Amino acid sequence: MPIKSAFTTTIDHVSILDVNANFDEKLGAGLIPDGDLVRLYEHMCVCRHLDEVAFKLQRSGRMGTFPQNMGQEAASMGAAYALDKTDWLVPCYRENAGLFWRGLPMEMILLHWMGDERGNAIPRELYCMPLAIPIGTQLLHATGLAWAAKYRGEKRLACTFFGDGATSEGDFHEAMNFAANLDIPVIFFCQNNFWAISVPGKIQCSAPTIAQRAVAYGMDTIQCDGNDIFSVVYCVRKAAALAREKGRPFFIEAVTYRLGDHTTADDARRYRDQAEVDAWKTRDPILRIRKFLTTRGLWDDAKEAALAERAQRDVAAAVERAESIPPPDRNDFFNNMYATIPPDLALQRDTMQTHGIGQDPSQIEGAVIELPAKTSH
Amino acid sequence: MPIKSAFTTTIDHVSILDVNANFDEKLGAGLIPDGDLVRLYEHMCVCRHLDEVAFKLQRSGRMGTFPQNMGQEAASMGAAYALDKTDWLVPCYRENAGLFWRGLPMEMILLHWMGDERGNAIPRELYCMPLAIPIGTQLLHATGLAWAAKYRGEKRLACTFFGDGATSEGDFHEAMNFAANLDIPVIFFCQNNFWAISVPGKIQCSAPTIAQRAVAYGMDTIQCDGNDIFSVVYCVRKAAALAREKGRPFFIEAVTYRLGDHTTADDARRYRDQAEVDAWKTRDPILRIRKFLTTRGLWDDAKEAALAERAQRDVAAAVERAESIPPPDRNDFFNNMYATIPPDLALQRDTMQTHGIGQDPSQIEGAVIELPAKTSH
Amino acid sequence: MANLTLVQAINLALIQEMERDERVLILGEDVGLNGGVFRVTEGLHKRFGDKRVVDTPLAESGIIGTSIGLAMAGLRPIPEIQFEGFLGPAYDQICSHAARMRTRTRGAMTVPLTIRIPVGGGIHAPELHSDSPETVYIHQPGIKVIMPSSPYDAKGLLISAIRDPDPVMFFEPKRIYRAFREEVPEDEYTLPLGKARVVCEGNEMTIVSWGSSVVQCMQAIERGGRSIELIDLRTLYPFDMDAVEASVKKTGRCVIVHEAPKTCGFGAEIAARIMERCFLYLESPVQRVTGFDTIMPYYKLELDYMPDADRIARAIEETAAY
Amino acid sequence: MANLTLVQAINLALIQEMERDERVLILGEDVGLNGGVFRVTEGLHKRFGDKRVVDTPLAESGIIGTSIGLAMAGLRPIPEIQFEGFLGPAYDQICSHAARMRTRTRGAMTVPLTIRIPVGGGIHAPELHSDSPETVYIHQPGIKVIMPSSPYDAKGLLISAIRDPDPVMFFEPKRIYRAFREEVPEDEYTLPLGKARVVCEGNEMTIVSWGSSVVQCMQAIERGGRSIELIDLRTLYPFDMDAVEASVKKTGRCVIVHEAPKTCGFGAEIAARIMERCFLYLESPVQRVTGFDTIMPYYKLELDYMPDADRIARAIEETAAY
Ligand SMILES: Cc1ncc(C[n+]2csc(CCOP(=O)(O)OP(=O)(O)O)c2C)c(N)n1
Ligand SMILES: Cc1ncc(C[n+]2csc(CCOP(=O)(O)OP(=O)(O)O)c2C)c(N)n1
Ligand SMILES: [Mg+2]
Ligand SMILES: [Mg+2]
Repeated sequence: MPIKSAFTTTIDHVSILDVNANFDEKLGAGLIPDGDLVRLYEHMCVCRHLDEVAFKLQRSGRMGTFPQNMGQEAASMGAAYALDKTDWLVPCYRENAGLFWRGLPMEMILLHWMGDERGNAIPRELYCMPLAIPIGTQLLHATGLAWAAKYRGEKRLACTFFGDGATSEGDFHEAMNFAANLDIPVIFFCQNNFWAISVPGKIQCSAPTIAQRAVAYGMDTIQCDGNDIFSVVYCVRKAAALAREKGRPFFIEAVTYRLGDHTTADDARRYRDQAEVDAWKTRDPILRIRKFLTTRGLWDDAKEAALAERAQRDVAAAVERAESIPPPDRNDFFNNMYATIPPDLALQRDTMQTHGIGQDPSQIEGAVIELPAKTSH
Repeated sequence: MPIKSAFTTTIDHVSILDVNANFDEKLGAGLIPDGDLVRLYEHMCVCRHLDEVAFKLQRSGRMGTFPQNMGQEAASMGAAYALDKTDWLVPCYRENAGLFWRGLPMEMILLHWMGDERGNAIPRELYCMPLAIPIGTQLLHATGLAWAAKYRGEKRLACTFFGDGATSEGDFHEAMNFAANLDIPVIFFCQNNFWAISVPGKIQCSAPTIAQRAVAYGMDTIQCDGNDIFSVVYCVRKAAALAREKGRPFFIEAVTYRLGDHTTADDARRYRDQAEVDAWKTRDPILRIRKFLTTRGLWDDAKEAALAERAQRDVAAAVERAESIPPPDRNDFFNNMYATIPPDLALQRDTMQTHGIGQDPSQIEGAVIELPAKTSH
Repeated sequence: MANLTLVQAINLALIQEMERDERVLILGEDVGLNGGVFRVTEGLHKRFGDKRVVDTPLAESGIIGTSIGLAMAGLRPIPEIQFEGFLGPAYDQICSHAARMRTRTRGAMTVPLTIRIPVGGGIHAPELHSDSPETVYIHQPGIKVIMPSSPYDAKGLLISAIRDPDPVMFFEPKRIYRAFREEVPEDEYTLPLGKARVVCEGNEMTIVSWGSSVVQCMQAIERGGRSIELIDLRTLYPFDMDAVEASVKKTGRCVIVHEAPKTCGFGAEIAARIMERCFLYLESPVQRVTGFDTIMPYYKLELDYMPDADRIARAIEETAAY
Repeated sequence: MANLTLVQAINLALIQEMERDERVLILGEDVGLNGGVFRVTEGLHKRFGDKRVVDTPLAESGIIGTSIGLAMAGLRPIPEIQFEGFLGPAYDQICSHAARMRTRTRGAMTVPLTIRIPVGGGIHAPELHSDSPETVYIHQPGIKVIMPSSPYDAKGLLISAIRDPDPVMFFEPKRIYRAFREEVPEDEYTLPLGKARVVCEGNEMTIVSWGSSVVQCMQAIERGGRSIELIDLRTLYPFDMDAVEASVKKTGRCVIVHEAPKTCGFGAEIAARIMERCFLYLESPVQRVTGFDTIMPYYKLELDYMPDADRIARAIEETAAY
């Protein structure tokens, strides 16, 4: 047989609570208990409100660049919900919802974007890595963290989040390949929001799905409606089971959409149609879940009003905590370079000088030099 | 439909002249005219003989590390044969056969491994890039070369060669992804020889095929028997047609085997079974083609003897040319850094010094310093 | 003449070179419709179309690696790396290939490539958007490195870079992208690579700097009281040691200012060369006012990290008093 | 005591640390059954098994990136990069992550990682197998950099590196992997990072070097006639400037020797520091004997590129005559 088939595959797409809020009982029943669903909904709304507040903080000069999460809340929150509290979450920067569900204080995210490293000093017991700025790099860290768990015989896995753009980076490939070939229990969770700043998804991946990236590694893979928290939970549970039982990695493409600008430094009107955005607004994960809850009698306007008030209060309190932290100490950026500061670096810190004479004024003949104190800022 | 199929695919494997020298007339007839096949066979044998001679040169200290091509001759030669003379060949270091078919003088390969850059000064009209040492990096160059052809409206394509190990590098991924998404006519030709030095193929790719790497990019892909020159020619023709007509890239996994050590610096007995090697010896592409030619009455012992003699003569002449080239000029490695040498670098060249005083002896009081001349080597 | 910012001057240079030479094309992340995150390529996509202004996948090694191929085939690619902090993934293609192709092939293959990279701190950006990695590429033989500090220089140097037959890294100090305007000729012009600019003359002391630090040096000098010669190197490799030598032989004292960390920063090389060439003329050790040997802190503290007029003024006084 | 080569001393250090600490694991290309292409990990796979000696995919960014994850989780990975020329793809993970994680997280996450890398020329290897990129990593804050020049130092420094709570790059000069043997204690011992070794004492001139160049310096010194103090830095960051300062204040003259290219090589930093600290003691400019500002040529010419005893001896004489 001169031409035979060497390989065949097929990839599933999962949708449980669809765009019209139709619910598939077969897959969806019992997936998320009512009480949890309400709490998830509440968290999503708080996260959405933080986006609005952060936007204003940036515009009024109280914060630097901020990437809104708007429209993508179901994806990371569903994942965080479906995982154990001691599984590693290894985020990019559009997973606030999931991180908050895990327990990361909101002010840490604010601090990060206010240009303060203390926003990254995440308590170990949260098993969250800090936001990753260089795209795609964190996938390898997740792979290493999960490998360490396997090495120690723990059942812990790592779930790492990234965008469609990240799947173009070499590090994406290397992480997927390490995990697949060395049997490392990582969940690779792609938030395909169709844009990487202004670059459309087809420039990152012209294949019909991003899910098929995983075929390259012989890795299990699935595509789901990322704006449907039920689908997300379904897929992540499946992935986690495989990871925990077989030590195998899993790839999930969660199809979603970035409703806001890339960041506050971006103006998406330059490159995408309003019609596209409007279409996606009808698929907003928050609307969908609210409709579902309402239909089931689990939610009403009074609860919504109370939630809005609570969201305002909680976010305002977080902003207050982030803004009232004392300014960082200049010594901090010296003292955290190494476990023990090398003598030369300590000298730089103590003198705040790099020039040889400034570090050792005894070399100068005559009087000590008086200069206006460093301009404060 | 909560679970539907998002994607399905299947990958072909092609074999025309199989291990037992059975020939599939349907695919194979007319693929390679008899006269060409004889010439291809002769070239393969010469290339194999060069391997033996190079090995001895290395062992006797007349050459540095050398990677033998033994067992893989059909793959690169078949590709070079199926392409136009003005398509770019962008090799790794196990494609001597293909490069020689294109017309690269054998002594250039020898010079390269004798530690002489002049072995890389390939005449432009050969459309060959020099051997690439850092694994996987050349795939991007091939993509750029093919992109330039497209930019200019030329029908030229690029074919780049690499091993199974190379498919683990980030640059592999980025090159495949650029070519697929930006519609660049590159043929990615993987010589899967099952080993990357001592690391077995499953550590590089645990999926059933390497061909499925291309599924990640929505790229056309095929697997073939790389020890069967007919399969190789069949696949490369198919790929070239797609590239030239649609401007699309194509991936080919040529399944082959490295019969020798990784290089002369390696001892493969440390990590692989002799039984495996012996099994592959029976699939040697040279034996297979010889059997085929003999059956068809195109070859006989007399021709074989004449060829052996010619191979010896040709290779000996190439060695002679490589060894009789005058030693490189020390100035060469300065003069080729930039189109115009910067003054400071010219000073380094002219003085052969980096120390300030040595570059400007006028600074020294007293007599000129006399030292034994540089030890020659 | 037009009164332009640094961004506008670079934009103009790109337009003129693309008009002039069909072989010039631009590629990178968000360089197309969006005009680049700093709007340096604004309007180019509209003017020159998809073929010559290309949004690529998000992959820096890919951007540089394919650019090397484009360049070897005879085109003149101008890839953009969005921020200097994302040069990392492209390091290998730059240093193992772009820098080596000519010498590796003894001239048979060349890489006429101009990589544009916004560089440096001071704009309250997130992590890895404020670094100064130029030294790494100055140390790598085979590359030319440029960092202009003014619109006029930027235009002339960029045009020279694009026409240069070898790979050039063109660092654009983002802090001064729009900080001030300058008269820039509307016609195309080139400036020689490897020639410094004497920003102001003086005979008491020499200051050597480049990029946005030059502005900080000016501020320190303007505080007055001393006759100081400020040299803006502009090209960091090859660098104009003759200009530095001539000045230091005149002044006998020198301060070097840069944002990159001190240890193994380019300032060390300049200092070492001054010692080699001007040993008997030096009245005090060459001083370096630089970033510290730490990671550039997040933006709340970035101004504590960057050399500013205060620190430079102090070094001037100390050097004078030595 | 055992009489060991550099390779054997490193191999012994690895075995002892793996015996001592379950958290130590080795990963890289060909480190397993094959024992590494230089046989540095010979026997380790057999002794410690698949779990602790891991052959990885051929991907340097992957090797370092996953090692960072392993280290953050509390293990002590020792990745090997097969040759210094293949550090390129790992540059970003080293400089953007390993070096920054502690400060980025204000100490919440740390990266106790030791990267082993054969380095340097002189073994007639192919392209990109003979480079000296140490400066790039000395310039990068957040990493410690080591390059031993003897079996005894190698063992003690490697053990210290593995136990160090921060990322360390451990460069192994491949030219002297098997060039000579030295008495090395069989028991484990550590040597402090950041302390130089005075190889021989003298008062006429100081020579500062590291790695396999130290051997070339010894040969130059052995030609005799002068009282020379040779300092082997051993640790390149943090580096022992106190030792250099003390010596140069005594001798008044200094030559620095390294294989890496001159411009922005680590020699520049040492020279600049000497000027800062010993200005009034210097009787001649500090000289640098280094690789040229070119790509390391293919091996037919590599010995013309590398500083050898002849070039060093000449610099000594010139410096003395200044
Ligand atoms: C290595 C690297 N290159 C470039 C950037 C600049 N950049 C920041 S976000 C972004 C787009 C990311 O797109 P995607 O991965 O789809 O995530 P999304 O923002 O859509 O969530 C780019 C190019 C970066 N941060 N890191
Ligand atoms: C970037 C890089 N890493 C490591 C090496 C060292 N090395 C040389 S060949 C090789 C194995 C290559 O395997 P493969 O790609 O399968 O090609 P093959 O040798 O089998 O033809 C390795 C690891 C290298 N040359 N480049
Ligand atoms: Mg996206
Ligand atoms: Mg192979």
